[in-house]
Amino acid sequence: AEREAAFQGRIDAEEKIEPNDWMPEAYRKTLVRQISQHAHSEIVGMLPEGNWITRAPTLKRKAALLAKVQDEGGHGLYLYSAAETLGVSREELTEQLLSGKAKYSSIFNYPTLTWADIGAIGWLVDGAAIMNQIPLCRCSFGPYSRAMIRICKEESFHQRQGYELLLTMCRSSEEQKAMVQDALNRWWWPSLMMFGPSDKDSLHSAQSMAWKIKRFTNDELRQKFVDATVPQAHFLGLTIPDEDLKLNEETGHWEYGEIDWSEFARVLKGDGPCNRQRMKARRKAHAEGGWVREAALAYAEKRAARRAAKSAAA
Amino acid sequence: AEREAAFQGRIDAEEKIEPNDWMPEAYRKTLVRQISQHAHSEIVGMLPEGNWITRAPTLKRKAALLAKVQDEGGHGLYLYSAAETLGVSREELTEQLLSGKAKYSSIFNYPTLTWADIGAIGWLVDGAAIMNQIPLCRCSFGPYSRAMIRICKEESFHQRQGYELLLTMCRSSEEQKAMVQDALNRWWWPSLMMFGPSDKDSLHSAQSMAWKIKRFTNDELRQKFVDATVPQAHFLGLTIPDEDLKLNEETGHWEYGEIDWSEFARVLKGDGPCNRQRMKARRKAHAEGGWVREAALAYAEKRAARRAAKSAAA
Amino acid sequence: MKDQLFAYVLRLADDAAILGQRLGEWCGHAPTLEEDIGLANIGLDYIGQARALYTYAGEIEGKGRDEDQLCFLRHEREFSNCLLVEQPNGDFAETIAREFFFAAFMLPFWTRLKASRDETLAAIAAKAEKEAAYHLRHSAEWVIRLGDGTGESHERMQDAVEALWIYTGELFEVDDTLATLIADGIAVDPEPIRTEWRETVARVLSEATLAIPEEGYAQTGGRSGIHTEHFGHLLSEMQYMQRAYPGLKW
Amino acid sequence: MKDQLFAYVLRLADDAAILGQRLGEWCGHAPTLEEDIGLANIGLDYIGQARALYTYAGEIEGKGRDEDQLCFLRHEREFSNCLLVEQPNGDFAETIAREFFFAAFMLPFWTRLKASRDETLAAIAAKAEKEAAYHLRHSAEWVIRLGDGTGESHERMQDAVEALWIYTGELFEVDDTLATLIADGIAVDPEPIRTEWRETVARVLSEATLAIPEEGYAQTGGRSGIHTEHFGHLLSEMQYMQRAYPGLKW
Repeated sequence: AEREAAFQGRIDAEEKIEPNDWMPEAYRKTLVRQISQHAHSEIVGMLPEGNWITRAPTLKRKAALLAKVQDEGGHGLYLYSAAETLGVSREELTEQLLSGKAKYSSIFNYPTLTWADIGAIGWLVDGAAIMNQIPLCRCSFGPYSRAMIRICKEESFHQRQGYELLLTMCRSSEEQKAMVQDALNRWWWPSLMMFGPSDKDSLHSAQSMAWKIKRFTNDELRQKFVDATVPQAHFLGLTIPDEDLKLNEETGHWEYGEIDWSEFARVLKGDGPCNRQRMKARRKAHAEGGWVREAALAYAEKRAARRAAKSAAA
Repeated sequence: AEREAAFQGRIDAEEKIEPNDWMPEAYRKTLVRQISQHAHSEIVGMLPEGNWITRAPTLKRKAALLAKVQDEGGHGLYLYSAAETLGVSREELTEQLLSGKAKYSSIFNYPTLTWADIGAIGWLVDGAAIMNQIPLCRCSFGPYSRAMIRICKEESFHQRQGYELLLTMCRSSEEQKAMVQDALNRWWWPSLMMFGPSDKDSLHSAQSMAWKIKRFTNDELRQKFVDATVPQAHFLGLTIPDEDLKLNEETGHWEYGEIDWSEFARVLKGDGPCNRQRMKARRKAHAEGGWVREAALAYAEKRAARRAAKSAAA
Repeated sequence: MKDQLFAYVLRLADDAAILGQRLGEWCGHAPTLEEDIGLANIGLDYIGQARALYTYAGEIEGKGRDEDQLCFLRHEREFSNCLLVEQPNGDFAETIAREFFFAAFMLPFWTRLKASRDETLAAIAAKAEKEAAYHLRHSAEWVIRLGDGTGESHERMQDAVEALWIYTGELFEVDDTLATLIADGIAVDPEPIRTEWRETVARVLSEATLAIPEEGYAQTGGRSGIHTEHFGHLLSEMQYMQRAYPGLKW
Repeated sequence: MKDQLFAYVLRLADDAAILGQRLGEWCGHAPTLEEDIGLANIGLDYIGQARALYTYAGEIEGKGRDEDQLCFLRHEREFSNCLLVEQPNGDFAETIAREFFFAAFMLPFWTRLKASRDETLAAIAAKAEKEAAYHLRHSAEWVIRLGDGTGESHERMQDAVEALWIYTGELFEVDDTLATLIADGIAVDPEPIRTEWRETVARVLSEATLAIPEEGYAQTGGRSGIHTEHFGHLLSEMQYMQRAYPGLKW
């Protein structure tokens, strides 16, 4: 209890907790869950966008998309590393993902149907992710906070890139603008759901706030996102698919309609449009790559043995 | 020797030899080799055309192509059945194909690169096949001769269909006509090679003629094909890719240039553009279908056992 | 009314065209020669149905679009086939499960559509009914053979049934377009087919010693052009020629 | 001369574009996260090379075609990439073998092209050389790891080497176009690279405990637009957007 108090004292003083520092087991568990979920989201998130790499309409866009998806893989790497400092291996975490035990962001269970979806993911999904992640750059756990600083920089580049892609389409032709509107119609509500359940239904929040793993509530972050995004949509000449959306002149906030939490629950439970396909793709890649990972391991062991034999002989 | 003479007598009298009739072992072997090679050609021949089923430019053409490829499968079936009357099972023959022991027509080792190739195969490849096959309708071995009658009817339909496809293209635009010319350029010489080596280099021929398995020499059939095809090419407004081609006014035959027999030998040996891909595709289909064939067998056995048990109980 | 009828005929046409396209992918690669021929046969039936239906849709629309323009020159979001038919061939068990679930619906569907007030649809239905009877028989026999075959085939068949189950509910979906046409005696109300479909499925799966999946969430979206990610790839291949060489005769 | 130079630059551009396309197919599906990133990295290098080369080709041609028109609006028979780069990804061993054979050629190729009398090509070569050095190191390490890894990986790597061997000879092909440009000091003569390529291949395969295939027939045709049947399918996917939505800005 004394240690706990000292720990909380450090947190309150905005000190960073490092892997070798003492920490409450619940703090560790919360972080492992959150960081690994975040890592899994990066990995699974490669799939919907990856779906368009072979069909990107220009070479420039193809390169940008490939680079973006590659960045996501990189984020996955940092985050798995951050989680490893807490004593869980990447293999364990991967196992949890593939067995369905661990979650990833539900947004990636929606399909990318047109090229505009690639822009919409950058603009809305990365936009929402950044809202979530900027406060995490000040997270109390050092490795996570440092990973987030790097990730946020890249995400914000992706977000601008996505928006620029949509802007180009909206200005090029009415047909493309309609594609963008269609993408917004499909991605808007799922993006709002990315912030998680409404505060009144949200678990874990109070403790995470105290630990400074979390610094804003779900609803606060969601409101920030809506306020930032609505004017951007209007600038593109698009309509947000929410009849109840209106600017509250007094608060300066955009008020939005009721979120369909039953859809959120359903997708989370596994019945989203692509949950099965995402897991199947990850499992397939893992299974088909098994012999490669085994070979790499076998080779590394052989080489180490050879070196040992050499130095023993020397 | 007496039986041999009697056998030859029946052949000379144009009687049909039936599976249960006595026949020389060499006759049986020659027929098994020829019929199975022909069957394999039908099966492998499904692949180059099958390559375009998913990309046919119209629904009508898609249906015609699918039907044609299906017909080829059907020809394979008749021919395997004809071979089975000579005491070799389809499994054995398939094994010979997949192990590379048995040959199939080398023409199917060329790739289909454009839609015009589909027409060219119908016109030239089926056209050449028919030249080979019409005399086989009078082959001395009954089951083969009857299979060929049925097959020839369908092939000649395919040939007309292929020609009509090319005619439509040639009349539709210069761009398409150029595609057709390109297809002719690539398929012409391989089609001529379909008749096999020049008479002076041809094995088996004399005996096969005596047995009335063969009724014309390779060169005779090739000449017939050239004579029939050149005017058809001209009608399409195409140029045969042979600078030496000219009509001999006296004989009425079209004289053609030297065939590149080294190419023929190379493709036969396995180094054609698609030999590896064809065998890989057949082996893959066979391997991946293994569990299906096993299941069908297991089910049939179970059902037979159940019936036997029932009738024993009754 | 014209708009609804156009949409309805287009749905049926898209179902047939897309399933025909999928079956065409098998050609030359099936587990047996007989099935190479059999799957091509079924594929041909679907392409034939698609042609008749697209042609009729084009007439209803009245803008001069023919079967090929409707099939090869519409974008992904305009296709209204159900999600079931666009699912990849997978292994032979998946192809069979897809065929079985679909045919078990389409046979009673066409039987009822023969009584449509729309004579063209009724005529198409009369022909398609016979074809669907064969499709159902063919696929049901395979479901039984594979389900009651070997351990491996049983497992694959069960997996296939479970993987595709989520797409079967869409067959019974009724939206406004459909409701209007049902009320008008033109379209078939799928609701009464549900019992028959369930019975067929239960009977065949049980003979195949397979477990019937529980009722669960029904994935939909196809009728309003929201497809699975497989669909765009199918389309890029299917439409390539008409896209790359626009406006030519073939 | 202009025609030959255009054809030459286009060949190099097509090689890079098509291999980049193939590597892009891996994204999200590689055996390890590191390789997902690594293959994407290499793919990005190729796409970058393709962009520079297509742009330059367009300038040489002088008809106003930009990189995207050259990549997305030419037909199959107009593409002049070598057959090696269009081969399907296959398993990881095949992807690695393809990369290795290609990079073992391209590294000495770019080194020599730096001395081209054509300054644009020389500049592109200087950048590409560094990239090729990494591609060769990356793929050679994997050839060794897989060849000298487990029994299964050894067998797969050997199979991959043998399957792709027939397409390596085309890298050294000299036709009239190339001969003219070599004589002019613009293009690289591939003949002298042959020894270096063979040495690299022999050294790496031998360290990988793999057998070096015998010299055999070299399949060619890519430079004159005669591709393998895989290519049309790659193209229908790669070009779909530009074909389906012509003339738009993206």
